[in-house]
Amino acid sequence: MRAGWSYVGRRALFALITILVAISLNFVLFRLAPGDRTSALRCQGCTQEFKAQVRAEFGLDRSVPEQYLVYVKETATGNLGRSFVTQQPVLAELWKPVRNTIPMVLLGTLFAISLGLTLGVVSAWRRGTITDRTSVWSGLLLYSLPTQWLALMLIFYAAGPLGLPTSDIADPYLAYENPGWWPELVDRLQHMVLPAATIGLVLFGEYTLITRSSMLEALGEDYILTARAKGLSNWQIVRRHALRNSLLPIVTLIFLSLGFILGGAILIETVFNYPGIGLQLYESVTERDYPMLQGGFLLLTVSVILMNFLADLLYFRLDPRVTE
Amino acid sequence: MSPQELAEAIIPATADTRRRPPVWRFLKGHPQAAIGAAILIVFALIAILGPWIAPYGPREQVGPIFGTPSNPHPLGLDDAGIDILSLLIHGARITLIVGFTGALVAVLVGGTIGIISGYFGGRLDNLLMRVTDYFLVLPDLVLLIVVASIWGRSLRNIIIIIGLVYWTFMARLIRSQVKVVRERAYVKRAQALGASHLRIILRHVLPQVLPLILAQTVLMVALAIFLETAISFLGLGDPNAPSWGRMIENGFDRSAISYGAWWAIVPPGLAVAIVIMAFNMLGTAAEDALNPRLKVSHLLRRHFRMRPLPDKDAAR
Amino acid sequence: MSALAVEDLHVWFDLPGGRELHAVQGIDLALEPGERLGLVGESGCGKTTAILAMMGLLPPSASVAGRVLLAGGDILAGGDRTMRPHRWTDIAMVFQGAMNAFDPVRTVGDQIAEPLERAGLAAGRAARTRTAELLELVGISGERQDRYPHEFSGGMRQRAAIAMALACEPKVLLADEPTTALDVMVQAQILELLVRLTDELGLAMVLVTHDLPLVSQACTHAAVMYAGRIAETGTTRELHHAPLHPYTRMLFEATPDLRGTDAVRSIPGAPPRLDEPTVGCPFQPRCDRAFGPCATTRPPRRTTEPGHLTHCHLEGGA
Amino acid sequence: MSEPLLEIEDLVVGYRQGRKGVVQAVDGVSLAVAAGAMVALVGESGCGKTTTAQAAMRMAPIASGRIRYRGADITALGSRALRPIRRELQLIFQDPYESLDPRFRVRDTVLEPLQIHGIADDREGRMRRALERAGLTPPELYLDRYPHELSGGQRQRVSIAAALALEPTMLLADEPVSMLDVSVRAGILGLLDDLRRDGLGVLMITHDLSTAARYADRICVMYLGRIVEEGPTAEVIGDPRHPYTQALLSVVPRPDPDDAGEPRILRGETPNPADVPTGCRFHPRCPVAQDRCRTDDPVLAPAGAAGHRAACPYA
Amino acid sequence: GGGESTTPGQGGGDASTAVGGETAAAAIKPGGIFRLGTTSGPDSPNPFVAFSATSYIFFTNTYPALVKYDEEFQIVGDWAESWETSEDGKVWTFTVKPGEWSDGTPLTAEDAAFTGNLIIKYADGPAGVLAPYLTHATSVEAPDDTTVVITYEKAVANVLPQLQQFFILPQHILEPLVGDKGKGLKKWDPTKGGQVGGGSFFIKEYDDKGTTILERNPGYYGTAPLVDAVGVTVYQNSDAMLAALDGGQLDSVDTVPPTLAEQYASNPKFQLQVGDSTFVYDIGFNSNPDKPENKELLDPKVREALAMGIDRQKIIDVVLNGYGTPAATMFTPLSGEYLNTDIQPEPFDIAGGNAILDELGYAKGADGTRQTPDGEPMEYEVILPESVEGIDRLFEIVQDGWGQMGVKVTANKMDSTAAFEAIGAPEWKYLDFDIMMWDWVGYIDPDFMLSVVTCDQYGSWSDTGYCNPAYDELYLKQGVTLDPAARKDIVWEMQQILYDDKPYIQVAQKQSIVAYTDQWTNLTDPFLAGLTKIPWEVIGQKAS
Ligand SMILES: Nc1ncnc2c1ncn2[C@@H]1O[C@H](COP(=O)(O)OP(=O)(O)OP(=O)(O)O)[C@@H](O)[C@H]1O
Ligand SMILES: Nc1ncnc2c1ncn2[C@@H]1O[C@H](COP(=O)(O)OP(=O)(O)OP(=O)(O)O)[C@@H](O)[C@H]1O
Ligand SMILES: [Mg+2]
Ligand SMILES: [Mg+2]
Repeated sequence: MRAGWSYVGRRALFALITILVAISLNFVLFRLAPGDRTSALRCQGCTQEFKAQVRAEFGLDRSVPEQYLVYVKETATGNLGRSFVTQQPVLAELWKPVRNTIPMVLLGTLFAISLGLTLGVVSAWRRGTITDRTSVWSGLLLYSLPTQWLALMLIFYAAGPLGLPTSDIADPYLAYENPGWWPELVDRLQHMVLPAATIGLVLFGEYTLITRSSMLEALGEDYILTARAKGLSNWQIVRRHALRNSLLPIVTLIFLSLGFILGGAILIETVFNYPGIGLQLYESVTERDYPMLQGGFLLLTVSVILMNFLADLLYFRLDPRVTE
Repeated sequence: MSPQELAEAIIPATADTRRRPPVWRFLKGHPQAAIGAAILIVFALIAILGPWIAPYGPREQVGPIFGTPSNPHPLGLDDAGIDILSLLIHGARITLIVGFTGALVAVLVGGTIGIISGYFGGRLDNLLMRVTDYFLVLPDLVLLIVVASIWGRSLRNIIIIIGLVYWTFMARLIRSQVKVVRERAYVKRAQALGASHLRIILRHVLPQVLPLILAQTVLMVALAIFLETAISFLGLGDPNAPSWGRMIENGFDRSAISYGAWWAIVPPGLAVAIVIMAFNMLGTAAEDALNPRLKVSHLLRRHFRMRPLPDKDAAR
Repeated sequence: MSALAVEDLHVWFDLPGGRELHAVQGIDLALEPGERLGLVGESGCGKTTAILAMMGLLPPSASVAGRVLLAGGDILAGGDRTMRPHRWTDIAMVFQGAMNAFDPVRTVGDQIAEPLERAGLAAGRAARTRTAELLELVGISGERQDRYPHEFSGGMRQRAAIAMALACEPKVLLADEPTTALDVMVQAQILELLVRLTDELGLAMVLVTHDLPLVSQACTHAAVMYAGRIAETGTTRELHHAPLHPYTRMLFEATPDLRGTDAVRSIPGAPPRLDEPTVGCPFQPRCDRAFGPCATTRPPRRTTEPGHLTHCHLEGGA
Repeated sequence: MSEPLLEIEDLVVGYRQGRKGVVQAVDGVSLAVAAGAMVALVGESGCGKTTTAQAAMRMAPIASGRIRYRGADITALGSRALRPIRRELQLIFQDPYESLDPRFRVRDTVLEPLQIHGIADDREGRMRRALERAGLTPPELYLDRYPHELSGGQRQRVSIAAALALEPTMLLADEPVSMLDVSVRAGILGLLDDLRRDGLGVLMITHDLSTAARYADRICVMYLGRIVEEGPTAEVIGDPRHPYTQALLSVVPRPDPDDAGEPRILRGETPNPADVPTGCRFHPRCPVAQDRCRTDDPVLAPAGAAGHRAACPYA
Repeated sequence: GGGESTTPGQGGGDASTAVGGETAAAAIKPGGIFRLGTTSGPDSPNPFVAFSATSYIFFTNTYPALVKYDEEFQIVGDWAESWETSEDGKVWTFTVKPGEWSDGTPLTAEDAAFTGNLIIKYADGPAGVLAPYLTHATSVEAPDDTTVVITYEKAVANVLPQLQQFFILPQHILEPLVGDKGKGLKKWDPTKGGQVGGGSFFIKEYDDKGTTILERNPGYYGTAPLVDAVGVTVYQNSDAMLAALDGGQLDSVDTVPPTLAEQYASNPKFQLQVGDSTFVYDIGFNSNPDKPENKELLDPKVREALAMGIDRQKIIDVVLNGYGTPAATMFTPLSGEYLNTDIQPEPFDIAGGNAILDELGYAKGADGTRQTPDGEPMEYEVILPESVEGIDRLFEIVQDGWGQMGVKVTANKMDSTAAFEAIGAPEWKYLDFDIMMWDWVGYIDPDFMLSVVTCDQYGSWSDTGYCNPAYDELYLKQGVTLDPAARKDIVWEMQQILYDDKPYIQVAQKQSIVAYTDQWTNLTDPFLAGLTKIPWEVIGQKAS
């Protein structure tokens, strides 16, 4: 298992290096942004002197390398600066929306994974049958729907009949009435259903298609033929051999997409008025809130990198061949 | 026999189809791709002929705000009283142009980098892949919003952004393919003959990866259109170009939902979905066709059939 | 009674465009317990297809006619359903590329024990013990059963594949080119192993290969296939010393011998296409002794000695 | 024997493998091929045969040693200076299915070397002559075919024709027939034999001793990056000195079932060049190994008849 | 800048007319929570940081102010019971009512003095946002607990309108946080650990993306609100908000999109109020005479011609669905007598505009685009800020009209920050841009809007680069003219100057449309304007 740990170590190191690179490139990216960075101070009535003072306060009057050093040091200690808009620490300001987004995204992804994987497997197994064709077409269709449009359609045609709320994360006044945790949880979940369903449906299409083709690849392998020769039943073959092998590429995909969904939730959050990280970043862009943006970028890239790392770890668990 | 071998073993026996152009053969063998191609041709025609076949202009107010679908306006009117059907027809052009050129940028950039990286390998490869990694971990939609709002929103910028977001996928994919092709004996043979890198790339490597690049381009166009609608929806689209994405945005922004004006949102979304789906149908079919590993399945519900023995005399 | 007999086996594959490929065109084979039969022939002549048909493992695009008799009973007639209970317990197989015959994500032992559990022969600890025994039998330490396939070398994997095939003590073993892609030395090891095992266990074995000398050394009997048909069957001795079919003779002539001095000659031309019907003898265009009827009449089946038969118009040997 | 065309001297080739360092795929190989001669290089898989040939073509990283062509040292030539050499030195690959570009017609494949070397005059004629020499007559029948429309033997002939188009003087054939059916092997080997009779030097790599015995003048037996025995064919086959050669010969299957012999099957796996044993590299599998074999690394020394050498003190 | 929806004190409805539903007065049931939806969220609970109208609504309801507007937009006392002015108009003395902060601490004049002096001290720094409300003030003193004395350096015309947004902050909370050079002010989070309010409410829970709940302040100096609490929920889009209103999760929404107004008007479950606002769409021209290119646009005649190419009625019909009025100056009827009613919008007259341009010598080229005498085509880029609702449609209509006159414009859409930057570029010298479209949301008092076009607003509020010393002189004069009638004349004159020079072409006033459910009553107009104080003492749920 020594080889294994060195693998994990190497992946961890790699993740770490990528994070460092991301930190640096984030700095560069935002330094490339044109315009007066203090314009985001939303202080159009302020005097130039005051703007200069603020620039000094944010360290913007120093040389770029100096700024970089300060930035790296601060980032390392978890200080991502203060939002230009609210003047509050970025990390805290980011955490609020992230906290809202994560459960919604998880719910949607879980839905997509469980359904997409099942359908993909069944579809590959029953290749060429009606079941297969139906799921391929529905997968293709869902995969092709513009996210925001699907969300709008859900509002149009599903929210009403199902009696589901179409915006926000919770009934704003429920907490005020203090009804206890159960109704609050139910309420939260109800608010999560539509956005999560949108994510779920979009991903579901993708997952179905990918699971299917990955499964088909596995089913074409010689060991499947061997397993058949050994007299195993189809179900045994799928369960014991095909599934695990076809899961390998899917795992990476799922983990990678988790990170992206977090950022990609913007569209869904916009439609459903869901105060999550996507919406927050979008707002920060229009407000030119560079500290927030830089922090948000870092958060997202780091989460993608970490997800990647997790995928590597899982891969390591699932695939004995991975040792170097 | 491995699936590849099997596939190859079968080809010579069926080689008489070889004279027909491969595209035609491919479409014939894959109804999914054929349907996709047919849809795309229809939309391409619409895009080309748009100004002539649209009943009204893209700016022409022909009735009340959110006029309901009726005889002269089968898809109703939008938030400025403009005929939705006409808008759809006019928008096809922009949407398709953005899709194609965006994908083209991605393919050109990603393809070049992928080929260079995969073919030469070594340090250059390492360096290029690290850069790709960074772009790969950047959440694309967020990157795009930042760039769009910083650079300003014009069609050209949107196209560049799409290229910027998607070139990494392309680069990765092509690179891995080129790495495989590079090890092929016929490439080695050309090297042994003293052929220049350029010649090898152009004559041997590129033609080999081209079908895959094409299949990916098709899928990339779908992604690009997808992204265009997303950008537009977030209000970052080019205000001078009436794309389908902007139609959805307009409807959404101007409260078509609350108005109950489904016709302002459903048709453009459907149009996008159909076009994307057509591209996806074509692209995934091509991708599958190019993947020999999908040709064989050892586990199927159906099994071989029994049939009576052939008539011995007839066989003689 | 033969351990395994094949009677008039035909296999067709559907080709795109509604055409058909007649891969196996009526072969007969019979195999006594303990007998090793070499199945030789050029690439694409239908060897693999034939033994896949015996295992009932053909893809859905295939259709089959004929009988596969296992200890006298036809196991082919009912398709996959009647086949499955016999697989591995009565008739087992070593695949062409043993490299890929193992699932990369499960331990070797696991995969050897799998059919044991399926057939209810052993489970849990008993299965592990049996797996260890089997591995020892093919010369691999039993402790290695917890290893993954990629941790085995090519030769070891091939031996493990043989161990796997023996798991349920089958009566018939089908080995599809078990040594191609292996080194000469490893090939010798594997052959020796197979010979020993068939002798010890009284197994009947079909050994598919295109290497004639291999068959000469490892098998008692041989069947030479050409274009989906049997050209000649007999003991290896008969085939070498008194071939009845020119194809057999020419194959031997094309094979260089380490110490031999005879000229080595290739067989001109190429095998016929199997997706078109053949008229007459399929070997006729390449045959150096073709004459009148060869081009028009399908050669009859002829027997000189018991068990030595051929499909050839020539009488009195090639 | 005439002047050697190709000489390989003390060749060492190392491949970088992961972080662990360098694998010495070839570790001190010397051999020479003269015009009109065929030298066979035999050995187990992974022993470095291909690497040797590729190094001779300057396609593998040479760590040390010399490659001489017609007496000129080409070990360090730049790619421009190598071009004329590459015209004369041609490589034929093992796998005829892989070594032809599936998108090239036969014509293009055979013309390509001429284009690369900028030979403009009489291209058409050269191409036809090459095809005819490779036994593809009449050439018209093949010119416009794609590889998938050819049989395996024909494909291999096309790649030989492509090699002949430049009218080389030396052929390196890396297992040219191992992927082919027995029925066509003899044809290809016969072709190579004819070519060398025409004055070409041929270095043939094979793992089939019967083939080597039948066609080569000299046989070099390689084991784990080294040549362990070398000599005229009749000598090596008839009087093998190295225990490895002896074992190898003993396991060659014979077509005659009655001519079985006593196979001396070596135990153990194919050796791994990443893990070379100390002393004689063959000792862990050697049936006659003594204590000193564990420590002393034997060198090729004359054994038996003239020109026959073996790297074993007990030879 | 380019002041838009985020300007302090967004104009709300007034003089509104209730449309539809029944208006009969009913018995009121006290208590309960009033739930309001808005599409523009607060940006900060900290008055030293905040700009957004919603934040200002919170401040008016949670911080004491000396005076307020009543329903007729007349200034009346709020915390101040009475006040008097010194002869020279420089010293204002207010007598304030006793009250308590929501944490029980007494609210005294000391708090006012502390807040006032803090703002004055840091006016050029962290308190810059609040400084306009004490312009020209030199000190605020508290001779005793109920007396606030504000001293100005000169007589100021609009002291009271400014003071209605001078929010008094809790000294006992803020004083320890001020820090060196006032650095602590901007970092202050008043809601951390619970906000301390001194108005009718205090912020119980604050969520700038969700719901903020204001709870009744028991120590309020005025008449206690009838409701227990007020909730304000932020929505990213009006559809979500209206769905909540329809679904009964809200009692009221602050803006109904014009496209939907009719639906609510005809629904008996809702009350709809439509009224004038201070929101005016405008088209701004770069008026900096130094701009290097496209100088023809500096010519007021050209601008006049362009103004004639604007189909204001179509804009009102399409963009506002009829809920707007044509505008010709920066003021709306909300500004009362200060609106110069002599100025009328230019007629929509393509031919007339063409005639002017022809006359000026800008002949049409081959492609129909006019050219300047130098041969430059009249093609311009128009800066469009993204956040302005309906701006795309507005632009399209203007583009069509101008297109017919041979003037070609393309949109360059940006987020508002970028747009404002682009207008000032480079470095607030106003050299690059040609035309922009935006809106202004002013106050009832004309001072601020008039100031926007003065010379010293370069780099600050100016979004046209307009600078006219004569105008500036008038501006200073109106600021110290205490006689309303005299001041009105000056303001009218200033509007005429702007109309003649046309740094802006005002297009239309966007009316405010407010909806609430029929369950509520006494939501007398204008109950939502950040400009005025909401009469919570009468607003309540119908008893039945
Ligand atoms: N699934 C299939 N569909 C169509 N044709 C097939 C299929 N499998 C095999 N064939 C064809 O059937 C014929 C016999 O193939 P088979 O694999 O049995 O030959 P083989 O004798 O085993 O050859 P090799 O020595 O190369 O393994 C070949 O012509 C092959 O192309
Ligand atoms: N490009 C390469 N990079 C790293 N190692 C290599 C490379 N090519 C060959 N090797 C290693 O060098 C050793 C010798 O390889 P080579 O291909 O020369 O053997 P060979 O004798 O030709 O074997 P075979 O009979 O299998 O063709 C092998 O262990 C192989 O793994
Ligand atoms: Mg086979
Ligand atoms: Mg080799």
